[in-house]
Amino acid sequence: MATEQQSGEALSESRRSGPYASAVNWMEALSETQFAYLLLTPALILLGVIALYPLATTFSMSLFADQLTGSARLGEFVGLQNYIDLITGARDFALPSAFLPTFTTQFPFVTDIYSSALMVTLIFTVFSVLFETLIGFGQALILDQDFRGRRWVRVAIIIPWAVPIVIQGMIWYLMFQPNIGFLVGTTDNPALLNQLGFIGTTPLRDTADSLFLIIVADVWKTSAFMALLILAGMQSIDRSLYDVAKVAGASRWQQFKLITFPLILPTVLVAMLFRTIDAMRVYGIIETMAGCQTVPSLSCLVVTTFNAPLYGTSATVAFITAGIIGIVVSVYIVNFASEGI
Amino acid sequence: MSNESSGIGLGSDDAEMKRGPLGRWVNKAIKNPDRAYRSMFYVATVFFLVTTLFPFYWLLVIALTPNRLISNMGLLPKGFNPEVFITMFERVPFHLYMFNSFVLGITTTVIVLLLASLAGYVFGRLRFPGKSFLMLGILAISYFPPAAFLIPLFELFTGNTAISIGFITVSSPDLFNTPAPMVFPFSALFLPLSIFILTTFYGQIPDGLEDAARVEGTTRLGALFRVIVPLSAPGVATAGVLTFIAVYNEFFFSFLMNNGEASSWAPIVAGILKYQGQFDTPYNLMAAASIVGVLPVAILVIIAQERIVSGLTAGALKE
Amino acid sequence: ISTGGGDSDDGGNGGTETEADTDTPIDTEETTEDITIQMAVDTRFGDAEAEIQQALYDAGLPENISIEAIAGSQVTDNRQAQYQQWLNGGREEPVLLMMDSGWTVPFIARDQLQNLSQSLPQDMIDNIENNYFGASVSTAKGADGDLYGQPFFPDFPTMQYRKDLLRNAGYTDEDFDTWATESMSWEEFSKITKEAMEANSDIEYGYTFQADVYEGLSCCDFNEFMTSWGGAYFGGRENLFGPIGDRPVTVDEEPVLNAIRMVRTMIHGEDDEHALDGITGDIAPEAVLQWTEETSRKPFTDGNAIMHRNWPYSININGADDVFGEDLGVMPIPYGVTPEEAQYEGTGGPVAALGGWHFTMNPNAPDEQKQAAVQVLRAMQDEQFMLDVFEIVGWIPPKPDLLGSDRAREVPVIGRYMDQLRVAGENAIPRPVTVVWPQQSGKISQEVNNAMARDKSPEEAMSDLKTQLEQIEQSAA
Amino acid sequence: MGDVKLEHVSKHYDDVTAVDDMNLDINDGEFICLVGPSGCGKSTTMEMIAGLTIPSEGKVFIGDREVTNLPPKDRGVAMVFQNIALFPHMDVYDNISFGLRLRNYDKEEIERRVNRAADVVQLEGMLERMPDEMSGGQRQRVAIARAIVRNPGVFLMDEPLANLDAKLRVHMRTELQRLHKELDTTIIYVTHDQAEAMTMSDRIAVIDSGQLQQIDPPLVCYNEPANLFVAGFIGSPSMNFLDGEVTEDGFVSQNIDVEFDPANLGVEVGRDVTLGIRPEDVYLIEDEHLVTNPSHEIDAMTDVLEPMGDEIFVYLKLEEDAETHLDEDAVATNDQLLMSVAPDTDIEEDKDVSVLLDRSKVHLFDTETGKAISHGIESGIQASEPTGTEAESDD
Amino acid sequence: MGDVKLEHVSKHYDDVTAVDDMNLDINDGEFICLVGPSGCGKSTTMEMIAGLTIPSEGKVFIGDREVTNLPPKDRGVAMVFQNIALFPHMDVYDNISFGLRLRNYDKEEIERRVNRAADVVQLEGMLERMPDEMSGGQRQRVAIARAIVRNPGVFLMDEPLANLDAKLRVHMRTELQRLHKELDTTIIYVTHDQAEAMTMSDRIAVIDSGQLQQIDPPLVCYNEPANLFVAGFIGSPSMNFLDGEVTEDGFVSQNIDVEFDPANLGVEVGRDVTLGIRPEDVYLIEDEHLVTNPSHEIDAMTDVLEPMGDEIFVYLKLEEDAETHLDEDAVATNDQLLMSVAPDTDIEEDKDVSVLLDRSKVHLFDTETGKAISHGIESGIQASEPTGTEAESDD
Ligand SMILES: Nc1ncnc2c1ncn2[C@@H]1O[C@H](COP(=O)(O)OP(=O)(O)OP(=O)(O)O)[C@@H](O)[C@H]1O
Ligand SMILES: Nc1ncnc2c1ncn2[C@@H]1O[C@H](COP(=O)(O)OP(=O)(O)OP(=O)(O)O)[C@@H](O)[C@H]1O
Ligand SMILES: [Mg+2]
Ligand SMILES: [Mg+2]
Repeated sequence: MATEQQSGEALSESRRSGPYASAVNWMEALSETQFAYLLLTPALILLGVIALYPLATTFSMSLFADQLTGSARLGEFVGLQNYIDLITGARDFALPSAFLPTFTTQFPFVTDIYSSALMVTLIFTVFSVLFETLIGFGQALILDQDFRGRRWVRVAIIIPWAVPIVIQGMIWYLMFQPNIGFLVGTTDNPALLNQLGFIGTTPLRDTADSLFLIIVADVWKTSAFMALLILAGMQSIDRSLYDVAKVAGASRWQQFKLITFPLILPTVLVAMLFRTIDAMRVYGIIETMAGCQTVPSLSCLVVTTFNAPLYGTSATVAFITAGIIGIVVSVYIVNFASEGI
Repeated sequence: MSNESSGIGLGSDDAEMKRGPLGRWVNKAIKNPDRAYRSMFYVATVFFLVTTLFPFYWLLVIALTPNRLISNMGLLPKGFNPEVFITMFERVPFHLYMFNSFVLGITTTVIVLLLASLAGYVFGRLRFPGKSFLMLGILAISYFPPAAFLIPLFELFTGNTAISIGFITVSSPDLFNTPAPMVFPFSALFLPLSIFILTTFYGQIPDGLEDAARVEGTTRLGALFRVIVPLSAPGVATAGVLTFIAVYNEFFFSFLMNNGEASSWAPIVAGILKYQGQFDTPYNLMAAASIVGVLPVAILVIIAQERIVSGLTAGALKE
Repeated sequence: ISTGGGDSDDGGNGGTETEADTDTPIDTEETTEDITIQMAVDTRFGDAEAEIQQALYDAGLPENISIEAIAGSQVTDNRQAQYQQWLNGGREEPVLLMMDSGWTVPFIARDQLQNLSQSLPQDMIDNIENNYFGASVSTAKGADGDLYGQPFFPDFPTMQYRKDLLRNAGYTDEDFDTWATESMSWEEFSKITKEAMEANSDIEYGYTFQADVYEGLSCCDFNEFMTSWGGAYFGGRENLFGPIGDRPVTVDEEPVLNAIRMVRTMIHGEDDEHALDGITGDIAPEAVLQWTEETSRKPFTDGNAIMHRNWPYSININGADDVFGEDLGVMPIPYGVTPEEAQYEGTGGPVAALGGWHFTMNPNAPDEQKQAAVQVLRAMQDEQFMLDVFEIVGWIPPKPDLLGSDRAREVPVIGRYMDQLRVAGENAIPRPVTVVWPQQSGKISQEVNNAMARDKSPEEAMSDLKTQLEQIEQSAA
Repeated sequence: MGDVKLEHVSKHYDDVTAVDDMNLDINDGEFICLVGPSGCGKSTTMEMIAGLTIPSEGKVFIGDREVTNLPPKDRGVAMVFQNIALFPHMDVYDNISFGLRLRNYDKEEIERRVNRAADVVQLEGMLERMPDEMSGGQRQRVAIARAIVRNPGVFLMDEPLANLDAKLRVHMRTELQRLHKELDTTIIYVTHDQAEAMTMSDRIAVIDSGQLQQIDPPLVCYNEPANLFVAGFIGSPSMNFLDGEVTEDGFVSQNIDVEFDPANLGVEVGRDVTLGIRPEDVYLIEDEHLVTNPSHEIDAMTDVLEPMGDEIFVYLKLEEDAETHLDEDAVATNDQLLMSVAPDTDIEEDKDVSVLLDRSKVHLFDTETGKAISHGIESGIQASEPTGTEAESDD
Repeated sequence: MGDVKLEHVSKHYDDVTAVDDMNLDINDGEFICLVGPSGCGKSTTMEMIAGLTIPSEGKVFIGDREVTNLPPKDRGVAMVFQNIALFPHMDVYDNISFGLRLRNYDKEEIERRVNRAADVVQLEGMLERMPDEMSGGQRQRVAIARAIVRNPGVFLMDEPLANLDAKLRVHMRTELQRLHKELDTTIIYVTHDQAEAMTMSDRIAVIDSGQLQQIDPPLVCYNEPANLFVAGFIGSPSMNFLDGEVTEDGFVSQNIDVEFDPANLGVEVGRDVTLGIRPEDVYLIEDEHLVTNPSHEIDAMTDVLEPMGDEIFVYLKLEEDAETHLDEDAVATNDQLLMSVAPDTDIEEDKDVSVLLDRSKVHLFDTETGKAISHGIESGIQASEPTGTEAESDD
């Protein structure tokens, strides 16, 4: 080959000099650890300035009392008093609903499960993430197939994710608005959903009904998120593995169980992890459909107190919320660890 | 290998799909479970199509019904008012808001994909001390409700944060009404998700391919962008689409970082809310605006989907 | 870097900006240079910006001053949060802020607005104090009695009804004329509504109003019911704006309970466990519990209801020729007890909740901007300007006198109902806005809605509410 | 049970015909090797038998059942894939036991079988490794083990030993043969290793450009190739070809003539023919005593010598200025001849030598059609029809 | 420029030592074959030279420069990977031109080179195919082309021809040799094909369990293996081994004795030794005339015959009841002997025969250490030290 370019490669190598080349060489010479940290630097700087610094500031805000009059944003330094008040319920009066539930020893271990932000948030999270995952899975399985018109089906399935929350809220709000939407009727003239007992005739003022509808609305929109990610995971699987499995005698279900599923599990876990975090912070759809007063989520408390403006309380709620999410997420982390990510 | 039987499903007896009365069909279904599977597949497809598209249809119904008549709605629009799609532009320069959102979305997506690619490569393919700690730390940022960032970021971007270096005190620049106070927070807030997505995808690319690229003469970064990223196209495209859509529709931050005017880089949701009066809500205009607003995303998805759905690793390795 | 904590001197303002001087006098000389001032307004103002600017010039605004309308979000909470950040962050723009009368007070309490009493010429202040709707002015005042905002327009709800339907029930134009200025009692109202429902069996709803869990219930709909029965949240008008912690919480008193009982009767019928004697039941749909302004208006506009309580904006819609035209009747909100029978001073009678917007001034703005802003405020005090705005946007002039003017009556549709509006305005009751109102409002709407929906008995709901309100009062005392 | 039949099977890709009207009839229990140049359609044929690729035309039968459209899992085949394709998320044990677990074998049975298979492929002690912790050959052995733990009617093996060293390959070869005997299954085997094809198979199917050229027992393919392609393909190094013409006296070409009576062989005078002779059938004149039916002496000059250990390949130039083609691509290189001699032969490069051909090993082919005319001249084995089955697809 | 040196290089994985204290000194322009059993560390060695794996210990030099920690791109190596590793998202053209594009060659130059490389690997007309539209062999050829378009100092080729058919392999072999000569680059080549190793390489490096056993020219490895392992590994089928003892009379074992004078060979009486003899050095008594230095006659019985076309492998039983081991794993199978005879030999299974060994081809090894004691008995080539370079790592 290429006898004429005897020195071709050497030549081009020497041609590459100058600052760019030396930067490249410097980077290539770094150890794996150094290189890793170098590549992480941009992300860490961005996160540091835009996320860590504000969080630190907010945290310090959480150590001060609320101040409603005068030009100061915050009152006196109170240390951890805000945290103590919130956890003991002493601050519940300032919130749209109780923060933590009152625990009992009997199932379901709390009194009136809809009356506290934590329970409302957890219920929302469990059901929305569960159904989104299942439905997202189903949708991804369909999108993974080769059939005529699948590009349009794909767009159709993904498009709910593209709807702004305000509009998502409007769509469902109107659908369940007596005398406007047709999905809710009156006591005399109940609609199907009323008859089936899913919802009452004024669902958007009732915490349980609203929660149910908000979950439905969220599942509608966010399943696409799951579907997209899971689909991407499926698409990344080497198709020849299926050939092997087929010849080995695997049925479709077995192919799914033994190949597709384990191989997309990391992706699914990431998707579920972030969905869980997002669900734990649900706010927009609540605000636009039923209002924070009716369906008080943890983020609702943050935003309402923020707008009140009870900055100290708001910052404290935000940090406790993050802590609660952290606890929930650790369930995943344990799984992640076992998946070796 | 065997392109023909791609996917885990669907044999390839396309031609046989539409023939025969029910009885024959059932008979065949029993003999050929593929058939039963196929019909299940179609039922599921139709189900998902109906459930996802119905709310859109409802949106269209609302858009086409003159606002006055939006009451006691059925499944069909009351009245037919396609002019709403013109009115919506007359009332609010919606195209400008769309443009703003689009620019914000694209910029953020580019930043996020770039930074997340680097981080995803590091987390997915390198081993180094502190890795788990950093990953957990980055993840923890997304635990916080966005409101927790609002005040400090507002001050940072409106020139109210002073940084003292020795004797010199530098005040942060006033970036209110520019894209910056949106792009940076969005980038930071959506970064963790993309990092995690890309970490899993990059981690799955066989080492052999990176090796081949490096022997051919790429640097580690070169291998990342020439081989690993293209091969993770489904993951990258997905992360991109997710980020773009999230930014495109973001409102929580953006409404505080500008004064809501199209000329101040306010995004699409600000535009939609502009239709709203204090009490009166022109649902039809808002519906029309959201339909129009969703279109660019649909187009984007159509473009990106070729990447999202492209099993690329086939034929790469013998192992 | 200041983290915004600490004592009140340091402020939360990030420490870089000097304490805004909210009460220094402003040079009120006309500026001569060309100057544009930014005004944070709403979309309706924004849409009519050119016409309003012209009206301002007509009212004597020097031509070298032009306005730039920043039409913020109409979602009032968003606007509030936005202003909050802007003012807190010491932004210089916009100079003038259009503020909901419902949340001007907290801004005043946080020293975030220019003290107009101190910085405006006395004649302007006097004009506001003496000639504007008193209720409106009261929502623009600080605890010190100084004025921090200039009312731009007030808003008071009325009861709208369908004359054509009531005629079917035997009522005549004569009755309608009476009702226009002489409020009727809730007993009578419910009876008439019931009659009309029976006479018009194809009409689905009798009386429609707003009772969703939202600010509108606590500030307005329920405030009206309650006050018209002689009740109050904090014992009488004088306590509306404080003193927080030192005023009684009176939501568990009989007039308040009666108001709830009345609504329960209207919705659930006279058989309801907590029905109110004398009120005819089953005239309001359960849906009101989930309705806000627009959702409740839709059925009425659609011809599906007889009575409808709403803000004046809807008069323009419902009174349009292609809707009900002259068949739209308007009357003040009915009353529960007369003022004389009322437990607290200033309650009872045909009350109307007070809405409306003020213009306030950003104290951080540069002097020349403020100076120009004063000129704008002065032009806004011009009566012709008020009437112009009434014509352009439909915003009611802030001076009661103008409501009777010929020009006002000539305004299409709403001009027909000036008398009713004047009565409403004279009986307007502001919401009790204080710095803790945002917290209290949520609790009130929640509990009231619960009681109306029969989730709780009125007594239970109100005593729960009382506890919560007292806690909030105490916390800020 | 395990007979496999392809009837007029073709596979077209967009622009390529991978398999072209293939007819193949494999008996139950037979060991068939598919050989042919790279890209000739071997893997595609295998995939069609396995059901991974649906033929564009034609039918596939396994054990009397038409399976053309049957999914792979119902065909009772096990396959070793050319690209190995181990499951990256399973360790060796799980990879091997995959097929058994699918069929719900009980745990001990699985363990027993896996251990045995691991033993056969010499992977004991590596059962807990993940595929990416193994060498290429080890992976390939896992793939083999994954196929042989099962008990299917038909084994399909696509170059299963490509990455194994010679010793292991011989070992595996024996093991596969044992397996074949024990289980009495049909084995269809793709290999590029002539020794493998020769020693293991009952019959060899030679494929070229998607078309079956010949399917016959190994020695028949070797000794009586049906056409030029097979002759050139089977045997390594490959047969020498010389283009020439039939005259009254026999074969005449540029440098070499071989006498025979055309009538005897039933070939018309004047026909263009190609003569084929394998390197081991070319002898130095000194070794004439070893040849029962020697040809004329041929003068040549040694060119390159390739000592292989157990033999030496000698490239002979028939003309002074002949170029050396170490690679035997050109079907006929009239000026060159490859000879193999014993390793202790006294021979040097660039020396004049005399050689002769074993006439009984001379093959004649029709130059135009490539079809064999005769194998061996004097003793007169006639063209392949009587013994070999020439594939009909040859045109 | 292109000399490659490994100094005490080791590579440990968690529980495996893939390469163990390897010392390798490869001259510029040399063609080295690495051979060894599957999993012995060949690929790992290559990867360490390429810079893809960082050695756990030791240093790597390329052309006088220490490159142990240098990134691959700066080492000037091109590699054909055992697992092929085509970029699946690029068509053949882009795959082949990848390295050139990285170096900003101009378009025409790239095109010229790619076309030429495609020509060499016979992939003309397939440049627009995607990897998943190609056969296994075609993919492998793309991988070869990708390496040879470049002009590196060192070529690393890990079984580059494993999936090619015999003819193509021969062709590629020649092309690679031509390339080697033309470019004068160092080529390090892993192969399992003995013929390849024998014909192509200047030296063969034999590796076992991560340790270098011998690095010598092919014929030295073949004729003078440094130890039992090399003797058994090089040559296919492999050498026969017989365990025995040195007595006054020479070698004595269960079934075969070979006379020699221990003193002559410098080996003490009583030492346990293993005798090695290649199949082609075992002769039927009829062929005694071919052997200059024959041993005693040995009685045996033919067992299995394996006709290979150009030779026949004959398995001989030395004892009546000896089991047949067709696979030659066991280092010494004292009761069996493999012989290769000419294809036209008149021989049948299960017949008594007499055979003899060519004593000049008899190898003696120390049974315990495996080290060679002597190659050839009478003519007395002494142990390998004088000619071959035995790797020191052998213990
Ligand atoms: N990542 C790894 N983790 C653990 N062991 C490994 C890893 N990679 C390779 N090995 C082991 O190292 C040894 C050497 O592997 P290498 O790939 O170098 O073998 P090889 O000589 O190329 O074999 P083959 O001829 O089969 O390709 C093998 O035993 C293998 O199992
Ligand atoms: N998906 C495909 N699209 C287009 N052509 C293809 C495809 N798959 C295979 N081919 C072509 O079909 C022909 C036969 O391929 P096949 O894999 O059967 O060859 P093979 O005989 O197995 O070759 P090898 O010995 O190189 O593995 C080849 O020319 C190949 O390029
Ligand atoms: Mg193949
Ligand atoms: Mg290897």
